[in-house]
Amino acid sequence: MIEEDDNFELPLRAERETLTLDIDGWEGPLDLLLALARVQKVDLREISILALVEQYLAFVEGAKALKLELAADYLVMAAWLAFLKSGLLLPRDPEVEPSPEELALRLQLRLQRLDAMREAGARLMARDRIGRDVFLRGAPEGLRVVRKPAWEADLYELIAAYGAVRARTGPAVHIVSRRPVMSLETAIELVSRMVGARLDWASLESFLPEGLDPLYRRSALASSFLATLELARQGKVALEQEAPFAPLMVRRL
Amino acid sequence: MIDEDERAVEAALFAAEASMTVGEIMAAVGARDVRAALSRLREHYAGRGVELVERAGRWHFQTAPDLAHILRRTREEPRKLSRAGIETLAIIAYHEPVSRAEIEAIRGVQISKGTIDALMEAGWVRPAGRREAPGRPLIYATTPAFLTHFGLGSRRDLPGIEDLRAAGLLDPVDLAMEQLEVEKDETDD
Amino acid sequence: MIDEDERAVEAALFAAEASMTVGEIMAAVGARDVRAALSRLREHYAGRGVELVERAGRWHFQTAPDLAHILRRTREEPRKLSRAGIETLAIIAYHEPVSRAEIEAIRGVQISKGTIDALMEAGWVRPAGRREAPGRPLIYATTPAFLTHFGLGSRRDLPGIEDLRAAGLLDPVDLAMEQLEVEKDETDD
Repeated sequence: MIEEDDNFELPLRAERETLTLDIDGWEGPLDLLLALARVQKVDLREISILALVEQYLAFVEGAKALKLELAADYLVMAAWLAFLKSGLLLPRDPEVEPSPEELALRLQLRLQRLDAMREAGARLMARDRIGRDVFLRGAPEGLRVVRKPAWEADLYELIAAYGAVRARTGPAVHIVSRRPVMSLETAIELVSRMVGARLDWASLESFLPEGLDPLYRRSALASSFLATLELARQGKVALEQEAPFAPLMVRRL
Repeated sequence: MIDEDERAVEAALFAAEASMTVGEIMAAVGARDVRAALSRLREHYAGRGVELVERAGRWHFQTAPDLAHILRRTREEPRKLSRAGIETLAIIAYHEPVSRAEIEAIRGVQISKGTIDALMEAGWVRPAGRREAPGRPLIYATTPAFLTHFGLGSRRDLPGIEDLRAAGLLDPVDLAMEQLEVEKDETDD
Repeated sequence: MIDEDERAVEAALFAAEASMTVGEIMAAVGARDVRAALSRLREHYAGRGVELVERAGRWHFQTAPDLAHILRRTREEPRKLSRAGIETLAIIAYHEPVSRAEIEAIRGVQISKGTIDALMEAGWVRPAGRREAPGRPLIYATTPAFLTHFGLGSRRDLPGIEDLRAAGLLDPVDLAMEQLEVEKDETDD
């Protein structure tokens, strides 16, 4: 990007009588066209597009003569302007849409829009800016917000906490309660017997005896599952399950 | 005579590290008639070395612009913008919300990656969603900090914006421009 | 009416990052009658929300001392007591007055310094003198605010050990041990 000095002002470029061939100074063909237009007339609504085209083409020719390397977009614009010029000069062909006059008008409008924004930018930069023209308080005390925790706890938490402390530190008496379990050996025996008694697929749960204590039933189910896996490994049963959590089906092999 | 509301608002704004909305001032000084106090304070400070100003709904004290020459002496310039940066900022401010392609269409050149980044870093420009158009391009708008920095009460205070709008120079980048691009491309072949 | 000297001095002091001597102000604003301007400014700001003050030959603006409460607001933020906090509070409530060492003996875990501080900050616990024992340790007790917060008429309303047992609050030994482990981890960091 081109760094401009800070008192960049719009008319500067236009005030020059002749244009130097400093391609680096132009931000593209539209920028160059705008500068040429401003040399021609201050009021962009009054410029002659034909004259502008001539100036641009002359500029590009000049650059070529000096063997300056022009960026491709400058040449593209030159070609388009040459096309526009011939359109403007030759007898009008009503078939061609849009008309050369309309294209010229659009170019003029485009230059006006760019010019408007360039001027707006300059006017923005010339405003009273904080830190350059106006200044904020140098050493503000600041509006401090002191955060004060509002502690929360309720009575249940309080007594539960005390209970936990006492339970934790009081003499602990550990009683290991005996839970009814089915051993793996028992389960293998059970499953082998049940499978042997049936020919078709049957769910694993159907092997468990009725009316078991719920805790013992859970243990029996877990052990029976292990048992079927073991039997399947030994090639004695086949297992099948249609979907996750569907009943596990068992059959003798 | 100065009243308590005015004193409180004056003290809060003096002490504040950033400009404040009426709501923030109210939160700081309690239930007071902040609006009335602000308007009396603004009047009181008018013409003094320090002024009370409102920017984008936020209030702050600042030194009077005509005293810049006294204060500037020892201070560094605020961030310098490239010419591309200035133009891009102007286009975003006057046309917002605007996409990168629309900025490029107005400037007639591609903008380098760093240009919008620098404006965002300065806190003057922010992404403002996407345009509901093919490609859903990101669109940009200015921030309250932009208005504050450039001393604008609101976007309506942008220099000459009404004249430009009346002249049709702020209309959405129109089809005519796109067509111009198409023509250019065709002659390119 | 404010004169130019006064405006310049006002702006210079407002924008200054530190208090300024008369010499420094003069260097900033140029050849002006700074002393006279300072004295008029001080008079002008007297009684306002902002004052111009001189300290050891240096001048600066500051907010009026009686408005300090505006500048320092307190905002309450609800916060849960940590497990260590609630246990410590419970032990103090059941055993008061009690020293820190005693609390630790009952809890079976050390308590960090912040724990009792938080309880005192909450207004639930107060120092209640010293134990007439070796080292004369500080002892703690609950406050009336503690009773109010927990809806207790007096400490006698706290359920006794037998009530706790009946409510099953003394049972979950393993669970309590697990929680203790977690809490140790928390206090570690």
